[in-house]
Amino acid sequence: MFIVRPVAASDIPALVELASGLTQGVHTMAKTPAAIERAVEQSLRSFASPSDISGEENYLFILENASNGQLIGSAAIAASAGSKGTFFSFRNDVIQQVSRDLNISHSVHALTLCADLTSYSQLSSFFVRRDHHAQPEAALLSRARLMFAACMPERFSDNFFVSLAGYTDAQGHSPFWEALGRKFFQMDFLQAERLVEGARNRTLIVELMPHYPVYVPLLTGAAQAAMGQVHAESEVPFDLLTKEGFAADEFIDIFDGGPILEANKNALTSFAHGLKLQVDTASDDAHALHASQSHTYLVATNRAADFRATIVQSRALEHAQTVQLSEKVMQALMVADGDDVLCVRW
Amino acid sequence: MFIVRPVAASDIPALVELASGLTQGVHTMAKTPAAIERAVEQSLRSFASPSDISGEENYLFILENASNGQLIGSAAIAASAGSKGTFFSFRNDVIQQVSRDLNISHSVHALTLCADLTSYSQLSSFFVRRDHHAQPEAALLSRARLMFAACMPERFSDNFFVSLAGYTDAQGHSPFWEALGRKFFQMDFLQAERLVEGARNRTLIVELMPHYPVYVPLLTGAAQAAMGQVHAESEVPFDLLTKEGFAADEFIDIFDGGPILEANKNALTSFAHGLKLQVDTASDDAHALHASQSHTYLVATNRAADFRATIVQSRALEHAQTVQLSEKVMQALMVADGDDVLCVRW
Amino acid sequence: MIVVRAIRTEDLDGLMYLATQVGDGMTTLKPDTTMLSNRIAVAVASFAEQIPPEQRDYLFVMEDTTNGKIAGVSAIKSAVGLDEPFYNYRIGTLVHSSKELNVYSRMDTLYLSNDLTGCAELCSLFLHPDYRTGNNGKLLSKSRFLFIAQFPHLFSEKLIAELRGFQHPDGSSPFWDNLGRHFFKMDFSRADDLSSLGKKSFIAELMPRHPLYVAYLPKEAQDVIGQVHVDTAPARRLLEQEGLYYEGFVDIFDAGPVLQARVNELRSVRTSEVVQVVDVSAPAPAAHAMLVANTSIADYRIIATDVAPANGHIQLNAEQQQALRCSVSSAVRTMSLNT
Amino acid sequence: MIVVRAIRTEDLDGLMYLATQVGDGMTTLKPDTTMLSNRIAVAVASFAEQIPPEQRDYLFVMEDTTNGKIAGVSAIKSAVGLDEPFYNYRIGTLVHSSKELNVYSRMDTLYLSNDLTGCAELCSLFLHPDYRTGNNGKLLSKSRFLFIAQFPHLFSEKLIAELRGFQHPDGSSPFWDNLGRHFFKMDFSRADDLSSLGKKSFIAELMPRHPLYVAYLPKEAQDVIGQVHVDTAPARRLLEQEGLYYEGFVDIFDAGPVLQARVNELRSVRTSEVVQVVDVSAPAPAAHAMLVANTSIADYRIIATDVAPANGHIQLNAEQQQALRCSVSSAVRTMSLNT
Repeated sequence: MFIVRPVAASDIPALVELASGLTQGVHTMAKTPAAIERAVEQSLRSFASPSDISGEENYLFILENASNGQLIGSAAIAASAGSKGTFFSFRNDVIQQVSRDLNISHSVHALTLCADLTSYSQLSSFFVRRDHHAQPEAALLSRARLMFAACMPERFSDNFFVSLAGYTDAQGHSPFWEALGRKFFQMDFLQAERLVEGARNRTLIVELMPHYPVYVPLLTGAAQAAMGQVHAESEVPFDLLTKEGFAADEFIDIFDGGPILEANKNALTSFAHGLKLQVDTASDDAHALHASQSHTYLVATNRAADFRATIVQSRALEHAQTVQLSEKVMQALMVADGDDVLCVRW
Repeated sequence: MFIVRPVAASDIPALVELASGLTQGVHTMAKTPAAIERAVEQSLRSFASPSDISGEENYLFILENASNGQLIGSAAIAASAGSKGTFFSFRNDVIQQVSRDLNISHSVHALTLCADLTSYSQLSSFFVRRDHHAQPEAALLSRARLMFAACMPERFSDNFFVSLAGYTDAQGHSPFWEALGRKFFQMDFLQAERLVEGARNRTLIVELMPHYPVYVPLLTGAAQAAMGQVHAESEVPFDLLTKEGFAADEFIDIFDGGPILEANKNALTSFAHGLKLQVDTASDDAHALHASQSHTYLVATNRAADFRATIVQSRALEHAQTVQLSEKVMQALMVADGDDVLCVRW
Repeated sequence: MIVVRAIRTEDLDGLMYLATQVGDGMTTLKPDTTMLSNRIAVAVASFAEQIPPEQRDYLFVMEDTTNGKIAGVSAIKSAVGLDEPFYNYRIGTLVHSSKELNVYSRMDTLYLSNDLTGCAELCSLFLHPDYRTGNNGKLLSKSRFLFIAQFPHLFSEKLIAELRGFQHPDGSSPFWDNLGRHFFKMDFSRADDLSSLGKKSFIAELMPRHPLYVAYLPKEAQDVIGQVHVDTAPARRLLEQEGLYYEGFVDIFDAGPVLQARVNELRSVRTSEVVQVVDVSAPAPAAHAMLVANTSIADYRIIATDVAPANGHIQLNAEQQQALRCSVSSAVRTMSLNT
Repeated sequence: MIVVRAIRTEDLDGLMYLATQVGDGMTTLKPDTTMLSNRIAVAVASFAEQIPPEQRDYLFVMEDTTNGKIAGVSAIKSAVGLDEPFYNYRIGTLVHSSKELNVYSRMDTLYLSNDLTGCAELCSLFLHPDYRTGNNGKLLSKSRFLFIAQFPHLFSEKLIAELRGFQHPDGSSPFWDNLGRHFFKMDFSRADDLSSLGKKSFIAELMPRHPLYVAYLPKEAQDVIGQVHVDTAPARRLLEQEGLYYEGFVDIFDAGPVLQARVNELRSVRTSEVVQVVDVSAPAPAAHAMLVANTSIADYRIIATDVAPANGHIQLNAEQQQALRCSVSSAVRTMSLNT
């Protein structure tokens, strides 16, 4: 059984080990032991914070194999991308060029440094060990954050986004960075990412990045091709999030040009199709569900402290008042008969 | 009984008479006899055009009192706002200003000349005689255009907008124009409106209007106050359109700063809650509908040529397959038993 | 004798013949009788001071008095950009610096501007190949500077000259190919043709309006900003001798430099002198090449000759006095031909 | 005798006393011992040519040799904007025209720019009230121009001076009140204070970055663009005499003008001369007020005196030679004090 739960201080060694295997510049999760410690401490404070404040919180979740305690992955969600500054991205604008006398009218794309996403809630730090890619537990990890948000909407914005790593070559070079960021930062992509620790909400960005629209036709072909391209290692979260209801279109990352997926909460499955049900201890025959009647559901507890989520098989719940859970699952989720849970079909 | 139908050449004298009473600069409908003739001719061509082309068409509808043939009002919808150029508006952008060292971070609003609405379908030319304001027939006229679009979506964009007249004082002065347009056009608001004939899709706009964002704090207080303010005479269509699902937020008019309402078709009642039903001749007892069971519906024919729409009383149609119409209504709509009609509750 | 003088109505045929010899690339001197006679009419009215100063177009012709031939032409337009917008890119500087990262980037930027609106412009210089000898080229070009020195009140504060930008031998422009072409999808020669047809401002409407960092352009395009066409290098040096300099304005098509000067900084304004004509009496001890012009606007005339003004006087022979329509004790303005 | 000379380490006390007399409004001369001794150290290294030219800060003091008092100070900073961005608004022109409507609008625009990055700057001029007599003020200010004329290779192409902009008697600035304040919500004196604390570039970060049409501003703000504070008008005239001029750059706070000049256009560079010192032998026939400076960078010294160089020689008495640390047959550079 796989469980998603808030990170604990005791997870730090396992997270450090996990981070040691990460590709530079691709993942948004903390990589140095010090950064990991800070992230864990912030998450502990966030889960413990009163429910009516939305701001600095950044919640870090762990995917764990409950049978052996192994840490399989991590994922985070921040209440507000701009809690420590202004979140910058490039907005893909269209500028209309018109000349009546030459009878020419056409559109030019231009990238504008903008702060439009500052107040959005931000998903980040998604990582799952390779042998669990494309498994239900990867979906559980990605979605558990949103189920948490769906249970506690007062802690989050109505809009969500996630910035996924953009295209880099085998040497870690980003063609988008070469055409843009390098000219202002005067350093390599990976060096810049290390220096800013992956952040997009720091003042140095407005100090260094261009304030005027960047005309896309003036970028190199390689940079244009990289715009909105997701890094191979981020295809798993890209697919999961797209299925969830996120869409990439208007914004891209200012460093590597990677896609920024965004959605209003009403477009997200966890919000729009989540079912709030009461727990009911499963009778024996519930276990004998015929395969054709059995569906995979993600179940999450309706509480911030000791939040838990897992995967269960159940009959269709669309018109149900309760969800039948086995004792084992109830123990894992730390719920009792009559407790509220949120169920979303996988 | 009130009927909405496509304009006919024979309506020109009545339209000229109607236009003579219009307040300058407030209504988007054609005002000179020549302009009215052109608009009617264009509408005739549009209704007669093949159904699979969306572009130059501009459909002009007439609200008529069927009992005496009096012309009560008019309203239009264009397939594409930019069919004759690029449709310009001001987009209300937010620019984030950040200084870490001064610990200041705030947003500044700026108006950017943009062509974002060019491919949208545009509602315009709404006018109803004063004694019919706030009556169901005003709603019929406004909505009939959208019901027409809902019946023939292939002729329209997925997005719609309408630009409503902004605030002007009793002398026809626009404080927004005084602070902006006048500086570039060097003439009065009404003179400019006359010269461009209310158009927002002409090259002279890009020739004269500012190409850089206009910082809102630099506008006069009166101009800022006028931004997004609807002219008193446009409150009727404003209310009707807001109820329909249109929202004003992102765009304003480049001349008078009036609100531009926009919506995706899925947000509009005529699209989202329109019922396609078959006509059934009403039996006598249908007329004896008890008031509590009687609802007001707008009914439109599902055809471009000889399009008709009117108001009927009916029992709730939400789960019906057919709509019962009296013979009189059927004659007015020129439909027979079994014909498709679109019904939308008022 | 070679004299440069204010154009007259009867010079149309001579100017027309000259225009047929120009070839491509000079937008203001096309062999079009209507266009040229209109231009002469404006020029005649300009020298006659019958039109407002900012509308004037002073056209000078070089005449070979031995045969009456028109050997060359040059012009000063009083003010550019008053009929339709006059566009340039201006090179500016933006500094991006972050103390935190210890990064300091000083970036050149291109601003689409009409900053030179209202400046006087040197233009339409052409000398017939048969007369490209001696000091004729210098006389023809520099005649305009002495004119300005004589009538400085007629000119706005600034004087400019647009110079043809760098091109490859095949006629392509690295600047255009890497900037303009992205916004027009036409090649340089086509854009240049449209420009010749007076459509330059229409093209400018399509150029990107937001400031551009030069660093966005490939190196080959950056390298030619402010560089002249190889054939134009001598003209550039000549204008620079007279006090014009490059201050970061370039052509929007080919990035050729616009040279500029404030009128009161021109060498002619600073160093030319008014002296009195005397008959030739003795060989001048230190004669050197000088420009000598009369002080009439309506019949402005100028020659180049070896002479040495001294004590406020200048020795001119009868032929020279005749060429300048002046006589003993007339005032003339002089300046050394070379710096 | 009054002499202006390169500052020395032992001038700290004198400079400190002077700084206490300055009052508000001069950001570069605060009575702060650490700051001043740091600045003197840089200046001493500058005159000793021990640091790269672009890092130099030449500080001149006026000494009353009769009592050793430091009576005034002036400076030339070699290059601005290399440590942190140096911001100005540049006035540009944009033309909007429509043939169809027969409308032609020529609009002034404000561009936030760092265009003056790297220019040398005249700054930190202060003369003690007790010494505001005779030619002292001119000597103190103009000493810098003769220094530049002597060592032009040390200066970048352009020289600038920022002048205080227009203020109402109550200290408010119509330009700030109608522009900057909208973006900061602080009044001018507070912004000015922050600027004094070296926070000007941080404030600039908050100014609107997109080009602004001047026409957006109310008339009272438009009217003061490029206008100096009433107390600064004499300083402006003095700089203009030396060849500086207003070319459309203004301060981002109060729109005070930045005067500028290309170094080789300065009056001092154009007209100053090097002559040989001789002892006083006969009364000079047409003596007039002149600046006389030695040619040493390490111990640069300059005086103002009535004198008349002739035939490449200048008569200086023993006291003057001593003041300039020169002797008979030394070369000195001279320029008339007034134009």
